[in-house]
Amino acid sequence: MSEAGSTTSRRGLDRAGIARAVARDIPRGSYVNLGIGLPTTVSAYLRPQDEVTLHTENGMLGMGPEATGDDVDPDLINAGKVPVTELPGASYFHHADSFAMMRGGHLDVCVLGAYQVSVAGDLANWHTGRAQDIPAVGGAMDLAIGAKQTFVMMTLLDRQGHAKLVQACTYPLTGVGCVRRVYTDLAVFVLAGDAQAPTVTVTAAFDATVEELRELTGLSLLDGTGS
Amino acid sequence: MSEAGSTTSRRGLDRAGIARAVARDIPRGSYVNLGIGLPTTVSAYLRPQDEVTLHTENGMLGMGPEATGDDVDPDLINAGKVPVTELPGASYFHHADSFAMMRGGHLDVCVLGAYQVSVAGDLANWHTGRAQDIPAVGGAMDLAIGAKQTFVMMTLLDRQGHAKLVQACTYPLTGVGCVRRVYTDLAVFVLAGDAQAPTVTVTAAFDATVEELRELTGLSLLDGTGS
Amino acid sequence: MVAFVTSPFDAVAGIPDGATVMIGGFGEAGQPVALIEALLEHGARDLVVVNNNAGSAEVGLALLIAADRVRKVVCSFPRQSDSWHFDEKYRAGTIELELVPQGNLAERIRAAGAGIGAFYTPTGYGTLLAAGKETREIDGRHHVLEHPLRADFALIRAHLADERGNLTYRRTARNFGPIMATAATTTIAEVTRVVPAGGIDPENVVTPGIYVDRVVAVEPASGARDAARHGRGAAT
Amino acid sequence: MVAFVTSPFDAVAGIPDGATVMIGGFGEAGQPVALIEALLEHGARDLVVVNNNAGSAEVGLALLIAADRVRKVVCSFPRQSDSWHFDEKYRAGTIELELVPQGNLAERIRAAGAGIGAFYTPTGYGTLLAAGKETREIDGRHHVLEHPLRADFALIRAHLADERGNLTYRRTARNFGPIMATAATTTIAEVTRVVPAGGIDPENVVTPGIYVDRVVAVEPASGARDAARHGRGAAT
Repeated sequence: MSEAGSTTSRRGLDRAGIARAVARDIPRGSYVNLGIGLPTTVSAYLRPQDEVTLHTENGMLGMGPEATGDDVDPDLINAGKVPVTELPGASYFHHADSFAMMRGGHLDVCVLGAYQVSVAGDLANWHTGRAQDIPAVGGAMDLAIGAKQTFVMMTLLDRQGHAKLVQACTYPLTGVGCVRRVYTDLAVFVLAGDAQAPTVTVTAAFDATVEELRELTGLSLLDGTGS
Repeated sequence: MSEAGSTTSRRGLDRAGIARAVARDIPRGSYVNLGIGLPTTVSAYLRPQDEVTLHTENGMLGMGPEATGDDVDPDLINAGKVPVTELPGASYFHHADSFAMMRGGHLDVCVLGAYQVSVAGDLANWHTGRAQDIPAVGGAMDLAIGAKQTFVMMTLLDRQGHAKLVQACTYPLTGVGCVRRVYTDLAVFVLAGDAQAPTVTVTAAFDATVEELRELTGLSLLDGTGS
Repeated sequence: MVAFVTSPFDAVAGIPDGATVMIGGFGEAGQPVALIEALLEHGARDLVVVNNNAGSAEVGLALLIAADRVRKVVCSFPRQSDSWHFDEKYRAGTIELELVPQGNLAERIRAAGAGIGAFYTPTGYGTLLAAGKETREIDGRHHVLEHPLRADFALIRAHLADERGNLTYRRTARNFGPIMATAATTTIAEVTRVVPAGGIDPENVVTPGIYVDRVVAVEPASGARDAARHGRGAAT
Repeated sequence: MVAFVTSPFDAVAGIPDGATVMIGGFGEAGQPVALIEALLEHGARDLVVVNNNAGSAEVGLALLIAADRVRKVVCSFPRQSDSWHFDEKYRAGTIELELVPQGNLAERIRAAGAGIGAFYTPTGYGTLLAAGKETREIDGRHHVLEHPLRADFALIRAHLADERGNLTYRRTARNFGPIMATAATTTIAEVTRVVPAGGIDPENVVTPGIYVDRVVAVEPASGARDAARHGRGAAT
């Protein structure tokens, strides 16, 4: 990976590298919702020939890139409230129709950030649980359970060095058993099985061995890297 | 009433007379749904200055009169599948939005035909209950319970001479406790009270006395005719 | 992604025996006559058909019923003056009927598309059509629990499609098309015309392309074509 | 019937202390800034406000909160980089918060307008936001029972109104306006322009006039007016 080890102090993928890895796994022709924050950066790596249509839950399909200059229209923003543009063949709809689209299972892929993901696919990404923090959920709970596949993008370790892929989430949950794939700086994980017998397979590792990943996470990881 | 006794063999109002009586009681500016059959005829007696907007449950507000000649468009029909016209300021919407409008209590008045109406306002108008008859309900059950006020138009007596305003319906119900006013050839009835203590008040009588109406129906009718 | 096909026959390819098929239209307005004729030609049997009606005269759904392709009809208003094919099969006991109040039909279809597990509605409470259904009093009003209505395929008639599969409709022919498109695994639309992406103002799209799988252009609108033989049944 | 008034102050007349007021908008897109400013001037207190957010910077809803007019906010995303007025009241314990997942917020508003008594949704199952709520397994999936969300007044921002009260919106400023209009006893719309009946193509009406009680034209669109100070909070 060209982005791996691009700085001497870092190992694994940088943010752009993670975004590129996610973009590569989005099937051609998909309808996709990219969550606010890190997931938004995936759009930069989707090529026109991928024919991916972006949904923004505030009421639009066919969202284009961020707007600049005269293209900025305060009435045309994404879910992060950033001015965006409209592609040919776009459509607008109200919030109930927009969330019906999401909750009804019509989006192929949703990409979200996370505080933690459990081996059973539980997602925690909306609330630290700390009393002094003001909770805000937005569309996270709908996105987590609504898409055909939910991908998570995050660093594997938090600032204290603790793995964010865990046996069981300690942060308040966003959704139960909803995450299918986890893209991190050090590896891509595919979650399968069911709540009683979940499995986690490493399908790609970046500057790390599966054995190292087992140590970092303390989890029984299956090796699907083919190495 | 000019229409009363217009033929020597008939007493009370004719169909046009009943329609006119209903039209007079629809408040200015109302949004109204007229059921198929007899209720449809009410539209002929609504004047432009009444500013009544007609809803048809197959997806339109602002329905105009029946279409003729070149105005006939098979894509523009009413709930009875009769080609109609569009008035300025009309709008089209799909079936779920149309029934949401009705079921959400946004229509001011709905006018329906009936086999029977009970003193508690129960309505029977969709099914004879006879085994050989194919049942068909259409939007009747939604209309009955959805509008702010449901009016019924019918002859007071059936062909066998039995009153159709009854203590309790014997036909299968369309809705429970939903009818507010009953317009018939012989009288107008206002239903009030609740299921435990319903009251029926005669507010207008046509070629009939309240005492005669009591005999015809076998019901304890209050006299509100002011006569 | 939406596929554009050149014939109604190709459009209905792969509809298997036993499929649940939603068919748009309220009477003939919005009825996808070309797709129904193709389905007739195609030969699938034992179908469960969801439509507001049960066919009329000698067109569209009525012909599918006449040819004994339909095992069951889910509808609100089967009885029309010209629904003789359905009437005959029903009286002979060779077709099943699930009668659903029209608003519940629409809301159940919408619920399927919107991911709603079930909903409480006052419609039908205390009637035969709610017999045996779970009820609940909410804020002093009686409600009936109703469940989503899904389909394997939806056949609908729209007006314009753009290259992304976005659809518009004409007047009251809109009726069930937009909600059926959301409730089926595969949605197939016959349209009057296909325009380039951007040929429909994004503000005026009624069915976003995400809900549309196959599009076939058939001109002229079946409604217009059949205007001459358009009856006026006493029906809702 | 819709009433056309000449000032935002007249438009919000009669909103009493303690009213539940839905306010359209997602961030500033679709936020009825002129109506909110009029409500501020008008003086109603102890309001329950339903909005996606809890105000940002020094505009609209944020000012209503700053002026201690709001007892409770029902919203999905109160925390923004510039939601300092809400943050301060929340931390001081002088404002209540009912946090609702955004899809549940939209669907509950729609349910109120559509006469749905309650509905089951998978959203939020197993989370703090469903704590204490009734649940049910339907087709092997866990659901939470959610109830309609109604209001006494809805204040919304639309684009065009015609003389019958039909409304259109601009781009993503559509957001909550159409559903809030259906869920309030009295719906008040600020619009950019009023056109004659027929000035909006009946195919393109987004909110039919039946849902609109009062209209006031305010130019230019508040969104455009405020474009200069438009921040980019990390928020949904």
